[in-house]
Amino acid sequence: MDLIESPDDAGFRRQARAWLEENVPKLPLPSGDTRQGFVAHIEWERTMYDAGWAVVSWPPEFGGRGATTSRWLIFEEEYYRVGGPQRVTQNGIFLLAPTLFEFGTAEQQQRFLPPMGRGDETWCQGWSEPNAGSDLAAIATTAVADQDRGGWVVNGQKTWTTRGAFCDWMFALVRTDTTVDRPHQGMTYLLIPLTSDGVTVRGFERLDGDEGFAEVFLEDVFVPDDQVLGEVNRGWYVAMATTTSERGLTLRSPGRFSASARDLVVLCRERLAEGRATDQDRDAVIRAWMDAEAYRLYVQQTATKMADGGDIGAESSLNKIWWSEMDVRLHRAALDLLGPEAEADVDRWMKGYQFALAGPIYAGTNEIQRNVVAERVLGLPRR
Amino acid sequence: MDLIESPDDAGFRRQARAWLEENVPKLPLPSGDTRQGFVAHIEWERTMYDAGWAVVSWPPEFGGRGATTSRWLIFEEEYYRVGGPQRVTQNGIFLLAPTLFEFGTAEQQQRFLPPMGRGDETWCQGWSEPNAGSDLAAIATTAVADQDRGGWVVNGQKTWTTRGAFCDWMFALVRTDTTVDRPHQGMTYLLIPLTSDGVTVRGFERLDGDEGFAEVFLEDVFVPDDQVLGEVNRGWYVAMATTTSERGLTLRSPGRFSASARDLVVLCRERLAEGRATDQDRDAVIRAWMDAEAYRLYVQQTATKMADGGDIGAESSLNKIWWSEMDVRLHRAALDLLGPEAEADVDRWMKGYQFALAGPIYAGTNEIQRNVVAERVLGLPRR
Amino acid sequence: MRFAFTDEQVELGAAVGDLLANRCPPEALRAAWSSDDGRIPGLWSSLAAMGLAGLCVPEVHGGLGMSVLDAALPMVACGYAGVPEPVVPTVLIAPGLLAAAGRHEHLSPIAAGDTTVSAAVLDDPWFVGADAADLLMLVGHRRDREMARLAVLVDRDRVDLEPVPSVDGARRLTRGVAGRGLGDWGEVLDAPDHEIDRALDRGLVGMSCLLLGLAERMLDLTVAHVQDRQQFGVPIGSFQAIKHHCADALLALDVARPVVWRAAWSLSNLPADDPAVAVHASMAKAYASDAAAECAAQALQCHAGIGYSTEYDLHLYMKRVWTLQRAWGDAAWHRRLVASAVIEGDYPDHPAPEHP
Amino acid sequence: MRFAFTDEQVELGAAVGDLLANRCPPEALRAAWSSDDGRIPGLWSSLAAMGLAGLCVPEVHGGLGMSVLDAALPMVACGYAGVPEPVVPTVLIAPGLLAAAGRHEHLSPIAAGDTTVSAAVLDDPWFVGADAADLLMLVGHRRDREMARLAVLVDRDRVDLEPVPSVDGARRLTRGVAGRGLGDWGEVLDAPDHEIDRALDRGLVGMSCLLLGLAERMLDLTVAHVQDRQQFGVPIGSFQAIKHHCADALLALDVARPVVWRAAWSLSNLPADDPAVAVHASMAKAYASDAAAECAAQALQCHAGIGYSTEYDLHLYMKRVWTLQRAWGDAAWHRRLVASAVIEGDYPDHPAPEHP
Repeated sequence: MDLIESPDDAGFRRQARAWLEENVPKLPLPSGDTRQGFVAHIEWERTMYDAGWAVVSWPPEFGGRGATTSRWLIFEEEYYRVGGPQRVTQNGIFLLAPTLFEFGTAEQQQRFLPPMGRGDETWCQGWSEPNAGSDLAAIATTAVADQDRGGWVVNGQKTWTTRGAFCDWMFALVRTDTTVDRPHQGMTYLLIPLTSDGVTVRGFERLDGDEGFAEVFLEDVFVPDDQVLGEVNRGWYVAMATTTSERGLTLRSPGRFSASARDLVVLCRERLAEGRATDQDRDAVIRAWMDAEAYRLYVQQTATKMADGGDIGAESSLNKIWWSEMDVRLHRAALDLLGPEAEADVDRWMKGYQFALAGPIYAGTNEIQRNVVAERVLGLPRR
Repeated sequence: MDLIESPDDAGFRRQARAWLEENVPKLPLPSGDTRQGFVAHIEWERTMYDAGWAVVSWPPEFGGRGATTSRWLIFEEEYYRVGGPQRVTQNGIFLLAPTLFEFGTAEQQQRFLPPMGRGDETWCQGWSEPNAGSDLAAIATTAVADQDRGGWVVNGQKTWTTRGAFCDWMFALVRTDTTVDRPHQGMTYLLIPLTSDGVTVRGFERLDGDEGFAEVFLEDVFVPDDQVLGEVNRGWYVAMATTTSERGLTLRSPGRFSASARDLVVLCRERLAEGRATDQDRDAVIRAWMDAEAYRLYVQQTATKMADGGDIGAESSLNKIWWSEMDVRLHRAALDLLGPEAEADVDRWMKGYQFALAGPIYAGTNEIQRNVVAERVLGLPRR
Repeated sequence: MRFAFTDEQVELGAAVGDLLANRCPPEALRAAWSSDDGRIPGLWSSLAAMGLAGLCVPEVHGGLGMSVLDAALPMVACGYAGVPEPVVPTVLIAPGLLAAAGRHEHLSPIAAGDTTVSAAVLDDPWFVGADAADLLMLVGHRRDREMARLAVLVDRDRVDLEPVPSVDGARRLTRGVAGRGLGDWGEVLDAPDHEIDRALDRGLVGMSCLLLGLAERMLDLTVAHVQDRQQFGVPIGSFQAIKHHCADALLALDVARPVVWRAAWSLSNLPADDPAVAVHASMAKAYASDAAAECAAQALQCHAGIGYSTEYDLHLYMKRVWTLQRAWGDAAWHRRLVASAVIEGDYPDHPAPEHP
Repeated sequence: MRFAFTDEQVELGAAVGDLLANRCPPEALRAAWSSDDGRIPGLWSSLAAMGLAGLCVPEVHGGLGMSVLDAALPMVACGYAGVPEPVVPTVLIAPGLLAAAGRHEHLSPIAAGDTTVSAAVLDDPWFVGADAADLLMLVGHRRDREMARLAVLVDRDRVDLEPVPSVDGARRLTRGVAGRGLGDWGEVLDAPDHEIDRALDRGLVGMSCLLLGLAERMLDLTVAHVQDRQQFGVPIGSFQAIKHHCADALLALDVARPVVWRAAWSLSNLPADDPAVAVHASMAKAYASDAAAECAAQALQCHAGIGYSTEYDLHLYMKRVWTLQRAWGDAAWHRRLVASAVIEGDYPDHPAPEHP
């Protein structure tokens, strides 16, 4: 065990810090979940990509720095420490990209990764459907082979598609074989341009009022064969790789929570100085700070395990339960500190609270995650 | 709504208070869950019965005062206010007696109620079996008709029988028809003397080390017909009346918790005076006090509903969840106040904590109760 | 001892509920979010016409002369509908306080529905709906009940009101900026401390009723949703985790109700200077805040993605809860008040005939 | 950066675990409850023979000269087995402190297993197993870390030790009654403040490891039970409520582990006067206490009636948790220490290369 950063890692941290402190926009950008803010955020992504900081964990040939998980965690810490903007490219670079690296052809990687990293092509995730939320295997959007044209014809509807109204592409799970015995079989992972004929996108509001969600209607949309990721009818298994990243490390690195916890401590100090925080507030604040710190340590342990060739697997569900519920507690502590003023803090803590409330829901509700932990980690019977 | 006691009720309270203050043993009796303590408690029950205070809600002809639920609640408040001893006759007078009043023949009532009230005959509940805990319908103890002798021959085993090693009689649920379609059918409610041939009782320790539990082995035990309570094969429905009392009011009246909460406040005051309680301790204490007070109000509302001819029904499950989990929180607050000294407070708060921990388990685990609330109060599908 | 509402009280609550089901459905509430004043056109007159505005105004001034207890179920109905009107200040806080201060001239207009009141109460940093209100009041003091009480009839000419956003689009907040002392804001009402205390307590109980109603609404939405929504081939309400979430929400709500009713009863029946009343009111606000927060949390989690959009109705009620649960003292704040009375003060530590 | 134990560390923990599985099974622990001294005959010599007693004693004094980090997994194994021996004072607290005070003469006997230590630490109102121990120490101060530190080698002739009951039958408590000042109890050790602080922190980390082991044991018992126990025709572990209870227990345990490892690492690798070490140790005790309490609560509820008897093994471990979770500062107490460092103090508020 060695918890002090190696000189090389420390150098990487300093380098990242220097660049970020220099380049991160001084004023907060408008919300990336609005049309206007999305554009501003994409510009920031380009700046990062061109300087080699957008996708540090990718190989250099695709614009990254080949950073290990440990280094990526360092970058994330530094990024959120200086208040770096929300990553609107996140679903592409953190969810699709790992799958492309694992299952994509060399041509697909060349075609899709650089513009994704640079924000020139933006991606949303097309998994959930009106009747397939927790029960993802109930996906009903179909793709039928069109051998004449060498591709697939897609029909159906996706929903809760984050930033779908602003994105160029969607990676989607669709049903290509309806005759299978088990619902997880017979699905295929497709890369679909949202500019295709037959695609209609309707943005709708999330809880905080931003147009951060979309419904995507697909009517006879043609998708060529070279936009199938992985094997036909094996889409579920291809997608699971992404799911593990999503629940596990890449969606919510500790750096984000460390930064929020620090902001909470600052808020608490202000309120204490004004005599407006109680011992109970103070305890809620330090709990949140400690929880963020515990999560950081937990993830470092996971990073070592992965570096040793281990696999996160079902433990990613524990990870997801922890960060999502911690984030709710952290923001609730802030609102309680603000007391009656919380309702008006709409751009900071109240917005953050609403965002945090999504955590126990998306990427598989925490009820499902607890089932997964009990069944796959502890071995309890599935019934 | 009228929350002030009527002059008559206030008079009843004063009368009860006067008698209790005069008669409640000044020194605590040894635990009623030990053989020696049980005897001491029975003596106390006799004293109460002879003065007409043991079973205030029973009709005068059986030694009671015909008290309404409201008055019974007043008596309970006064009883615990002066630190009245644990009621070791409880399973008889509060669980069996209501069933006897509802389903018993006049002969059975005459035969069983007075000695039960006076503690001359003590009763334990014979429901749970090694393989029938939460799943009470899995009861496997059988009773086979013996028409020659005019009764039933019982074989099987009961367990977790509270104070079974000290009691004279057991009221038990046994299977009299094994051919039924639904497991709730075909059971019969029997009154079994533990002195019968073929009965073996083995006491065993509860969590706190007292011999408060027993296993009761039944081998060809003969029970005459006049010791069947209610209809043969309808025992489940007879028993349910008792269950509702148990979960509902009679097992845990608010007075007990009001008294514990008051003791907790006293402990908190002591610790505050010594500078050994924090604001968080104080909050846990006042929460417990308020929760006990909320329970008192909740039960008063129920008492009015019952006085109006209403039925508690499945709401008794809400009641049971509340008092049982409140009692755990209340005792945990005390242990936290005591800090490192908690472990040594074995006769008071640590004993109380261990007793409280049984609350979410017995009379139907709280997991089962929450199912009942969801399904029968809110109407969610049973699946 | 009788712990139940009368048939008349239940009927009055139901009548208000029926009116609001028609006049304040989710669509109307949505419209209020984007209207100028955050209110529903004509709704206040309708409520006044059925007597709500003057419920606690003496009959001699055109009101119904009813008690806080009579007002409890109508207030719950207002909470259930998410009414975006100044019900608590107008119906519960102002009439008694104005009467105690001898300012009877406002009572008839209140009863008639012509005058509505916005009140900044206790630690409120702002007024809600000040622009649309006819009277502005400051009642209480900030953060510390031990300080001198104060009630002020605000003079708009002496205050600058700056708009402040709220997470609840129907709450139009304005922060007042004026001189240093509270008295600088307008006319200090001449009322005894205990009358101001009871006005605050009526406010707390009214707020608690709104919270109960909101909690009930969210629970109803949730129970309907989990019975309807199918996943894995069954209604999600058949999963034990969902059942237990719903049971926990109901438990919190059911326990809070009698605590709130008791406070309403005490305000209506105990002497105005009985210190127990404040304890009962604080308990009401503590339990109602916690119950509504619990129902909001379970409701959102049970609705999952479907509830996480403004296109679904849940957010209208949930966001109201987020505001009210922390207004006029959150649960922890009110528990501290109760603790002062019970642990350090002389609140009776055991039920007695003379003390409900 | 590498956050994992070495193979050697894992093996040492497993070796201690194997020995204890044989020598300290539940039956042996039960026997200890009714034995004279609450200990298991011969167990300490066996542990000493495999090196546990002298794990942190320098090699020159016959020990293994290992670090707190090396001791972590063996301590977890001791917790898992519910070992009723004075492991934490003897293995982790005393050797470093005695060495810092120049009292090397005790080190060889400790390493040899001939001397065991009972220590009253921080807010301990008593000694555990004083009669069976060879050395008695007082370390720390009561309730307030800011007061001067003090370590005392207790002179039995100057102290009356009165027995006190414990809910855990293997813990033999004795309350010491002596003169007014701590110094009256015996010989004050001459060690710098930060050495006493680190001795306390080693104690906290050792205690945290015991709690992790106990938590693990209870969770293992529970998982086995819910897979085995049938109700309603299925294993109760197939019910979602039981699954979620078990998942919550595992979550608490899994999150606590790296927090404890980090503290053990800091004690082994950071300078003895680095103030971060105390923060890490307090975090360890806070998370380990909460995790063990959570596992105890879920374990009992999942076992229901079966666990609610001393005939079943669960209580042996659960009662130990009830004692240790509140000894040497409970979770809330340690959170306050962390808060003082982070909110009011100068603990770095963001990870940096130089600070783990």
